Amino acid sequence: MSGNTGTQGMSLIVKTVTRLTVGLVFLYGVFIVLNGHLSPGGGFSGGVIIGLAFVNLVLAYGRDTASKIATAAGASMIESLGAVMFISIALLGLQWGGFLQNFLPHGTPFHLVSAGTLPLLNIAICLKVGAGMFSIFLALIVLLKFESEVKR
Amino acid sequence: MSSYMPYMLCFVLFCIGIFAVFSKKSLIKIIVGLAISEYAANLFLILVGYKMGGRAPIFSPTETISPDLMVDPLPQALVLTSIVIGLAITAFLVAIAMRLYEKYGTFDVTKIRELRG
Amino acid sequence: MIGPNTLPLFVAIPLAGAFICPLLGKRVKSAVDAVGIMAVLGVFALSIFAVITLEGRDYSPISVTAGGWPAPYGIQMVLDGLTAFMLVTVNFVALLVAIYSLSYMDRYTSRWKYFTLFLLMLAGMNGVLITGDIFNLFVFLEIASIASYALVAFGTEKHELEAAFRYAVMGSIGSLLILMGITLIYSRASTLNMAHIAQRLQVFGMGRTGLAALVLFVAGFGLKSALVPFHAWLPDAHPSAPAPISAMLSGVLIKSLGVYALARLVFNVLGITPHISSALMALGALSMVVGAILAMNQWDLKRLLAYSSISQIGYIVLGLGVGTPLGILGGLFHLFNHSVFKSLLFLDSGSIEYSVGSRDLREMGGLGKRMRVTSWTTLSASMSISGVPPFAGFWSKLLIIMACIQEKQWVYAIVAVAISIVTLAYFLKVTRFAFLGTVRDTLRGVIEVPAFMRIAMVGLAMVCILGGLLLIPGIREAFLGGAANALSAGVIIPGEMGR
Amino acid sequence: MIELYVMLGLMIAGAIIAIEVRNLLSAVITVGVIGLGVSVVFLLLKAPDIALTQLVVEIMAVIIMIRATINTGIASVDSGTKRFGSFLGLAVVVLMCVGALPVMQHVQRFGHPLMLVSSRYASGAVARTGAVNAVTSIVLDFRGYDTLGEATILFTAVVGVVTVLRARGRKSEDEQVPESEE
Repeated sequence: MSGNTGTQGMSLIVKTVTRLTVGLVFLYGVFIVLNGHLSPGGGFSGGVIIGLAFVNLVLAYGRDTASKIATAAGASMIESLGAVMFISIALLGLQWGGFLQNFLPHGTPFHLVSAGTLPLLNIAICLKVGAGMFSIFLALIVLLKFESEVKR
Repeated sequence: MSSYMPYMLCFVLFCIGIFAVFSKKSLIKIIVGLAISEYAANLFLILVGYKMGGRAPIFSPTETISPDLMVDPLPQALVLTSIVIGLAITAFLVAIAMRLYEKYGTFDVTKIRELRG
Repeated sequence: MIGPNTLPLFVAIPLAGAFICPLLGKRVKSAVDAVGIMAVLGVFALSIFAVITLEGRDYSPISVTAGGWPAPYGIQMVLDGLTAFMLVTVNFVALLVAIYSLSYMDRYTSRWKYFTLFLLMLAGMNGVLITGDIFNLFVFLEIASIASYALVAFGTEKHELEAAFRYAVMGSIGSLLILMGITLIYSRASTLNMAHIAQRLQVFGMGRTGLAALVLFVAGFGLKSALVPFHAWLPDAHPSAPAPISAMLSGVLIKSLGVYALARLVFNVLGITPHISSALMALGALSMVVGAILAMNQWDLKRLLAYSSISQIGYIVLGLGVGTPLGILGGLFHLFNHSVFKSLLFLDSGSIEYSVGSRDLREMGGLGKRMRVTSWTTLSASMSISGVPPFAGFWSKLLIIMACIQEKQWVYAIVAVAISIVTLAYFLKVTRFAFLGTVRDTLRGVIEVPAFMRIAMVGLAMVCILGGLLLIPGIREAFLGGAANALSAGVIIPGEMGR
Repeated sequence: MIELYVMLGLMIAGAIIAIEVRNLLSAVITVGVIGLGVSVVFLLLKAPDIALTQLVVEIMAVIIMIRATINTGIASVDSGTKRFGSFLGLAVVVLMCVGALPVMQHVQRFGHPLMLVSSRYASGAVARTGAVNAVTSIVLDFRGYDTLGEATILFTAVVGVVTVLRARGRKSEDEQVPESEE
């Protein structure tokens, strides 16, 4: 934040660097989530990385320009989508046994599509954690706008 | 001697965090103290699960690792959960600290209590 | 009716409600009320069925593991006598408080956030009650705590934010102590399932790690249930919360997160020893005395009720600390009674604040004629809490005092009787200043509270008056007896919980 | 494991600095450094999953904490210590250390965990859940119910933060009836 009301975001250098890197950060987050059951990482860390990609966007470009891409309503929608996805996979498990039964076939180890419902649960957790982080950050930013009105 | 030294150092970190929470006036310092003791509690959980000369609990396609060489995976699963709990608590406390600053104009707990009347 | 697979519904129904509320909340206002009430009603009906089913199979526990893995590897959910008893208490009070807040929360903005957090707190409490795994207990304890921190700060006024901050800091220190205790237990027993921990600690003995874990649990859960050395947060947090929330906090939250979890770990997992029971009795008596003394000279009605909560929690811990089946029965019965009449008293203070606008006893007077329902319900609750014979509170305090006498604990018995008289004194003060006396001119226009609030208050008052019937031999085995046996059965054997 | 002790020593020094430094912003940055130290120690203890999660979550925590300190107009300087508070804090810390010393010797020897239950997690992970990463198989399959609780905690924190940060808690007298939603 360059200390002023922060709507225009940071200096030009930061903006160009962000423009180049935010796609890579997002891609890295998606990689971590999808390979959660093969390599370290998983829904939690991948989700936070994706959340940080959006936070990076908001910090660099300021809240107004970034809100074309990522709005608070969109974030809470994705979060509810992640929650519903997790709960439905859990309740679907009731059909084949326990509450959170892993009912899909396990596939062959070391392959991307293996370990039954684990990748799907990873994706659900990623949506929830990433969108949750981002909406906490947006809620804190909104207060800044509110505060500047209070000061004037 | 070295059989419990890491536990003691981790416990000292926990005590520093708790001391800060009790003794500091500024809200931000209280949040900092709480974050430190959360890091120490998570670290203590992982220290309990470490096996000397063990391997990370992930199988690799190239070489076959025997499972009993692996470090204890259960505390790692628990710490994954308690790290995010720590973040949730920190985010909530920061939100309240900012609202208190906006209402009282200071981060100082003692001034806030006097103004409350 | 309650099969193993319906056990997760105790958590799934409030969670589903909590996830639906934000989706509906912005568009359809009345839908949020419907979802909230439906979810709490569903869980309350389920808990009634739980007691009936358990009574049918004479209290052998029903258990299920999430994910279908056998007990020590998956997380086990268990329904035994004590769990069913706590579920009925928690969900009954939650239902009536939800009905009360339908009209009380018109004074606050963003209603759907209130009902989302309310359902999340309920899901956390139900999760703590049915789990058989200590780390899972920590996770659901954290859900209920974070939701209650946010609800205390719901009105975003100056004093509420400051009280919520202190409550959140003290609460998370308690959670950290509990987490350290769980780590020590895991390093000793290397499993997280409560039944298997109990079995391993019997075989390997508690050792210093087990004792340290017990001390950490007493400190952590003591912080959550506001026992005296750790009570600093309660007198600020409860009065500044909205009335239905302080009713939930004082009524059920400090009991299910604090006293229930402590009793479950001390009696069923770590095993009660004379040292532990004398320590618990000392803590209970200390809380009783300090709570009552501090409550004497309070003029703010809700602060007086908050201090009296600390004192009554002392009764419960004293009852459980005695350790004999009679003491445990008295402690649990007082826990049920206290949930009912303390939440009723907080709802009454909310109604007075709703129509009179102030909580200070000196500014009230003569409300008896104006607010008929509120005054009668407050009277019945005050009589019940101070142990006046026909009311429920008398029987539970009597059981605790008899248990103390049986165990030759003369000091604690005398203290219990004395504190009961002090409680009667400061509740007479409340009735005299609030309801008797001449109506002040400023209070001419005072009217009774809306219908929903009256229904909730009358519902709780009925249980205050008829609570004594629970002790009749016919009904006692069904409800209280099952819970007391579950605790006094001592350390649980995996086989018995594993079915 | 000498590097473990070096890291722990540095983190304790960092913790003391974070507590005593005057400027709030540098206190928050020092906590960020300690978080990185914790992440490195997790790597040393063979927990890559947790190191990655700790690193990323700690960056988020530092961003949030910095957010609270920079926009306060006055130079955000620490406001000292409470006299009674530091006495109470010292008493609690001394009590805990006196209690902890005899206990820590009896905790399971460092580096030799009793892996009664989790030995089956490690060996059974591939066979039973198909996941190669034992930690993910525990988090999502063996103990998936915990992760459901975990996702709910984050959801509670989001609703809690949004509730605390809304502009007006109570409705003013005049607009009782219309539901003013912001």
